[in-house]
Amino acid sequence: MPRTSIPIDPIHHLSVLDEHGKVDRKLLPAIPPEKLLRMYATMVRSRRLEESMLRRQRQGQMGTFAPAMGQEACQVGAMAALEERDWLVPSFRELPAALWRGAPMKNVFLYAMGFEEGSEVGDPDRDRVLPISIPVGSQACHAAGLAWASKLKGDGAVAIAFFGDGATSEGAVHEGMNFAGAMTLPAIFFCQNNQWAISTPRRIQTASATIAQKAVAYGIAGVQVDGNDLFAVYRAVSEAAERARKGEGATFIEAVTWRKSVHTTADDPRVYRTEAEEKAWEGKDPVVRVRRFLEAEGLWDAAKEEALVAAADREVNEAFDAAVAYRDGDVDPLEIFDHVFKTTPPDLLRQREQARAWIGGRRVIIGAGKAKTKPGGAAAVGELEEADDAPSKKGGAR
Amino acid sequence: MPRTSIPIDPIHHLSVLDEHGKVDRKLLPAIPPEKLLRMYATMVRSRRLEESMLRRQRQGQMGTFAPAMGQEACQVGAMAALEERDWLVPSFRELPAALWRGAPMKNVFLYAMGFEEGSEVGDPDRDRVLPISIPVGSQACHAAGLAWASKLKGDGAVAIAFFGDGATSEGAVHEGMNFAGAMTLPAIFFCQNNQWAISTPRRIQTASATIAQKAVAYGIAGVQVDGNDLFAVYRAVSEAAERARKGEGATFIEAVTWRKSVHTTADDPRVYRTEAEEKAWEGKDPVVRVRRFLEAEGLWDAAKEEALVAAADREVNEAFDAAVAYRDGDVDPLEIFDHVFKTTPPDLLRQREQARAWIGGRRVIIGAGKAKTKPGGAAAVGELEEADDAPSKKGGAR
Amino acid sequence: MSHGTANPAVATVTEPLTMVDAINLALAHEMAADERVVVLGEDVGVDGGVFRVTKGLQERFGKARVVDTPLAEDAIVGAGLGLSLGGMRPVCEIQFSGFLHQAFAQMQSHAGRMRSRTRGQRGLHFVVRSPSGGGIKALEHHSESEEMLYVHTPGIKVVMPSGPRTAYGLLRASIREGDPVLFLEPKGVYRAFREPVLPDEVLELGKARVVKPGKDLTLVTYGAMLRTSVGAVEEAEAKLSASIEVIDLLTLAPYDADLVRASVEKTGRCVVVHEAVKSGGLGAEISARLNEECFWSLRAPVARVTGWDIPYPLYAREKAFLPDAERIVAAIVATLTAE
Amino acid sequence: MSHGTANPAVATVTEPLTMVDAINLALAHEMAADERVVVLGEDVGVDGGVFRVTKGLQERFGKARVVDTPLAEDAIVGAGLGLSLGGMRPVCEIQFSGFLHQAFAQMQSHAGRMRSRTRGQRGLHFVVRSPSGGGIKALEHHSESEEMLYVHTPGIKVVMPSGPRTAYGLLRASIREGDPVLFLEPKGVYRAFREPVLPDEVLELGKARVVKPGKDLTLVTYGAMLRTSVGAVEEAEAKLSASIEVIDLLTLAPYDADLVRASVEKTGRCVVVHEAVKSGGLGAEISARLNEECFWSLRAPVARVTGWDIPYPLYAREKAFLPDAERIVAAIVATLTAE
Ligand SMILES: Cc1ncc(C[n+]2csc(CCOP(=O)(O)OP(=O)(O)O)c2C)c(N)n1
Ligand SMILES: Cc1ncc(C[n+]2csc(CCOP(=O)(O)OP(=O)(O)O)c2C)c(N)n1
Ligand SMILES: [Mg+2]
Ligand SMILES: [Mg+2]
Repeated sequence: MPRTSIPIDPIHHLSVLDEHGKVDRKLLPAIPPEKLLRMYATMVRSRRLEESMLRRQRQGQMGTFAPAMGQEACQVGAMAALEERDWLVPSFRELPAALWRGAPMKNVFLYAMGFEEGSEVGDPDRDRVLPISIPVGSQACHAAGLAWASKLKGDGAVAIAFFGDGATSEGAVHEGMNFAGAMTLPAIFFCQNNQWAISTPRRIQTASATIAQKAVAYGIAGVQVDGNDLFAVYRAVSEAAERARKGEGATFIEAVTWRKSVHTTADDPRVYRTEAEEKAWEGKDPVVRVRRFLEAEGLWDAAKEEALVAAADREVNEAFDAAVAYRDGDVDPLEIFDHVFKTTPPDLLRQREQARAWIGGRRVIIGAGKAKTKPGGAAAVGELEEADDAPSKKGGAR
Repeated sequence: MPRTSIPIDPIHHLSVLDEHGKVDRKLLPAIPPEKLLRMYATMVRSRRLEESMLRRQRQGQMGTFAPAMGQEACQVGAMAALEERDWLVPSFRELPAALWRGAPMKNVFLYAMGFEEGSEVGDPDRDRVLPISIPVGSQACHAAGLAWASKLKGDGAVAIAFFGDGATSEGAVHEGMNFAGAMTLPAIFFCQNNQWAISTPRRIQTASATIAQKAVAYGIAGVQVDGNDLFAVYRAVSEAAERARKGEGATFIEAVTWRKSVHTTADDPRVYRTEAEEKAWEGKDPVVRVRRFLEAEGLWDAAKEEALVAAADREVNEAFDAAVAYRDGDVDPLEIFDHVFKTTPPDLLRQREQARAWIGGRRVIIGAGKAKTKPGGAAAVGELEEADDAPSKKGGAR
Repeated sequence: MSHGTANPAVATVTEPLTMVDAINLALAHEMAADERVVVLGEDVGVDGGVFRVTKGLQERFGKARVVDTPLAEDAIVGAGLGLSLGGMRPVCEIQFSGFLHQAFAQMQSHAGRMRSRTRGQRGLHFVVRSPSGGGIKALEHHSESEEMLYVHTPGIKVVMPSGPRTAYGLLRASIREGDPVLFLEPKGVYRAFREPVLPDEVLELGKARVVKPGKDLTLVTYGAMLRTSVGAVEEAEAKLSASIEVIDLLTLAPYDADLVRASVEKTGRCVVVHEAVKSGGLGAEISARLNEECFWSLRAPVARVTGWDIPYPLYAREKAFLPDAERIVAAIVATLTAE
Repeated sequence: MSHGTANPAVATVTEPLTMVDAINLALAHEMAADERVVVLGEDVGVDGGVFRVTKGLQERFGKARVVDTPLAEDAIVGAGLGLSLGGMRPVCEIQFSGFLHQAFAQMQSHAGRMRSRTRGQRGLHFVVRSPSGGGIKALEHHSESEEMLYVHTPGIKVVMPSGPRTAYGLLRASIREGDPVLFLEPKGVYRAFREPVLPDEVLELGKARVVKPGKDLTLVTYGAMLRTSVGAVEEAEAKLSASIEVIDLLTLAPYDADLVRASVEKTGRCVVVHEAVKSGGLGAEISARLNEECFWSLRAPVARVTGWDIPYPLYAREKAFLPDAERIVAAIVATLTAE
């Protein structure tokens, strides 16, 4: 047997509901209509919230953020397939997932306005959600550890980590997935391959034909799904969770999707993306696809849509106003000293006193009392200017 | 096509000369006898040198080191398949590879005696060898960069990185291999899977059935070879180099082998390895296997063997004496200030003067003038004691 | 010991132990007391760690709680953080502190920030143990002193014992602390001497101790350099008939600036000794703080005896790098005689 | 500028440029002058970098020399080292200095050690550029000042310009240096003001400059804090009719200790200003060095105005973290009036 082939476990591709509304009934997961409608509502609420945030960011009412538009099916599909006890480990583009888990929109705005308050959850023991983690690739190891804790405690919980196509190039993602494989941990690594890492196309990240096949390196299950297909995602994650809970270990899921909007509000995709690409993806919007399905099933109509959108917009506006009221209220700028250690050491208390003396009566919270529509806020000198100084300066939503 | 399989490029296993001397003539690489004898001689020289080093380390004549015994076919096979212009990027167990590239044994001893002098090459431009790099996994990115430089310069050179099974768990190895894949670089990643990372067995490193299949993650060629089979290694590396030089990119090679001796002299494998395992591998010694082949081909006999061993031992002894003479000679302890920057900055010059004043006439070179056979040297309090305080304290060679 | 213990009524002491054994005992005691404590790292299980610090723990507490991991430091620390967030109390071993660089992003961007990022909602019971420092004829990267990388990282506590007893008491405290602790073990004295430990002694982090009182000069040090310094102080005192106060910091971040200041206000002179390179070392911070806080009490410049600002050499030349008694005595003499 | 230039006969100046454009120009000039210079990093190509520092370079010098890499910092730095060893002159961009942590092992264990490891045989032409510092309302991890991690790492030079002209001259020097250079760009002043640059000016690393002479106090700073400090100094001078010397360090490792000492020997008083957290910051080193080298000239404690010892907060509270003119003036006043 001098030159032989090594057998390799197959990597599957999964799709259930295509862009023309064609559905594979055999694979369609059995989701109660009530839950399905909540899933759809979450997708719409997220979309409306982000549209509002893009506007408000351009008006200088909040800082930069990374919109998830186009990736709602990935996140809502995945989270809906899991349980409350399961851990959500997000990156920085996981608004739909957070909303599914009950994050108040006020917190979303607070975070975007630069307040740690936005990362708070209701009950840190019950709300199994980690805060936004911006270092690309950092999520995999944290999820492996959470999954490991759950395995040690035997509580049946699964941990899901979200990250992007770009993140798969990071060593930390490799280490986390390999760890989870080697230790048979109940973890799900969910890669939203949205085709771009800022301006870097998927093709530049890796020579592997699919991202899903990276699972082969870790001896874990690997699946590629249509990430704009709510049901394919739901099914893949359900199956992964089942495997995990049965003690069969981790799964790596590549969800093929597309970042509809900017990388962050500081980015201008027109520099690096073609119109042809935008055209090609336009027809695949995951929200529209679910709506069509719901309508075909007789679960949805124009009036319901209108009511949903109106309610979402109301929720968004109320949340924004509440966040502004918080920001403009009696916020302690020196609270930053209070959450560094369990008990603040004497030296930090002294630094806090120095800071208090120096600030005196000055107002140092950034944005506080800011006119709601000051234009070009974030573009002023000394503020975040990742964007070009070209005409399309603020790289608005596309 | 709702649930389909993703096609994956095959990973091959290669073996040419088995442990019973059976050879696959179709795959046997055409190596001129002279070169083949030089390859065998390098394997034997390495083995004799390391045996001597193990003895001398236990006698306190030098510091710890990581023997390559059992892995000679991997390294000599790989290096012999490459050219002088190709870059060697070693880890810390690559003595046979270094000897193939002409490293003087004196330098090997100097390094083990704690002298940077041991890392020197004759001509840094011509001798395309990097120094020993101890941080596990650090080699892959360096090799990717060297391969990239060669691609930019168009000089047709290939870079080969050596690392172990344990190293494949490190993020840095992932990043380097993915980089090389994404950029189609002329690099060869050569993993000596010697079954152990110190006390950690291969099975704990990763759940993947083979290490070779990790190539699938990077879209590069992947091969598993019998690492105790000089010819299989030679062929795999030749093919990889050919691909690289043709501009077809990188290859990942898993050479399945076995660490015959200790991890380093501070280690005691009896703590974690079974006799059964030792028995199973004993018959597969790569040096013996080549000798048998050479004898069968009529290229070798007992007299030649005796002469080779005697010459090797002479070389070893002369090198050791030369290293001792160097150590006991007029070595400047403060030279450590001179190679930090291209030009030593004023501040470091001042520190050097302080150091000179403080050392005065004291002799501070460790080991200088040491009795050649002081026993148990490295086990004295305050010296390196990775080993147990159990009976087999110094974890000698097995 | 001048500092308090959690249980002042400590009665029993062990037979004299090496630091390696004292740490092993502290781990065993914490694991026995709290089943959330798990030990993870490269070779910590069957092998008991390359220095045998975790020897026997896997046999006693099982493979689920003493875990040989893949060779991946970012994952050891990162998964450790996940374990902690999931309610466990991980004690991660990094085989040598020079390989904690591979996990630096986890330490800096996550361990040190999780509490502030969540506005106090997610604190961490989280310890990373790692051997640190030189003097053992080791290979490259196995002798450096990297404490400042973490002292300069907000949100992390950095602890370094100087002997078996402090190692025991500080490790127990670190595991209970509820803040991320980097516990650096001065491997130069892993087996250098034995000392009984007090099996219920849990020392308070952030407190230094006066090892030896004195009036004329304050010597501040930590880790393996304590032993070297104490020897040097004896020599210097004999030579100069001076009385030198020796402070063992034990916690490096946040360090006990109050104790140091009080001592120097009394003595007016200070020498700081550490193995780490000089520029940006802890000696710089101590000197700057003394300058700020008791400038008018200083009767001589604060002297630093440290590693040089160069990479730690291979071992043949390590004596030229590391502070030793000769250098410390010279600095004491210069500081005592400065006018 | 008080410090020398490589070409003292510099005649032409450009029109006023922002720092972003000055860096871009320096890259273009070095790339044109030496085809071994290659630029690599995340989004440096088509996008021209997230701050547009490398804008237009790929168009001009081609895809082989301006390379969008995979998202992998360890590989960017590690492959950069390989490129350098292979005879190229890489300029690696790390998108934000907080993500250089992911490559910390490469910086500490390889960049800083390759020359000493090979006993001088393998020097490195090697530059890592990265935006650093705060004040731009950025996301978490995008505002920290991490220079000390590298200042404390032997074998690496650390450079931080304060404006367009120094950025231009120092980057050109860094690319030619032949030692590993971490070139930190104070993004708070990336576009804050414009200045002409001298297209042949190659500044010498290791040299600070006196931005403004003075007799009563020495203010030492670098990067974006220079601008804040100069404003504060004007205020303080007006208030106190004192004369303050302002030193811009430019190179942080090895820093120009001689210039600082000479100035403080003259003025007797010193304030150091930086954004980085206080404990173990460069202010500590400068204070300690002054203490060692000109203790008897000091007429007041060396004051530090720095970030606090806490994680950099999200942006709503960043003004509470960063030094500003008010704090600097307060420190100047206190130092001038200390008795
Ligand atoms: C370690 C690290 N490097 C760089 C960055 C800057 N950065 C933020 S997002 C991003 C691209 C991420 O791409 P991908 O993983 O595909 O996720 P996506 O943004 O598409 O959701 C980069 C480079 C970062 N946050 N962390
Ligand atoms: C980053 C890093 N972590 C840990 C170590 C300590 N260490 C040295 S060798 C080794 C095991 C390496 O195993 P493997 O990669 O299989 O190579 P082998 O020793 O078998 O040749 C370890 C853990 C190191 N040198 N570098
Ligand atoms: Mg992406
Ligand atoms: Mg191995």
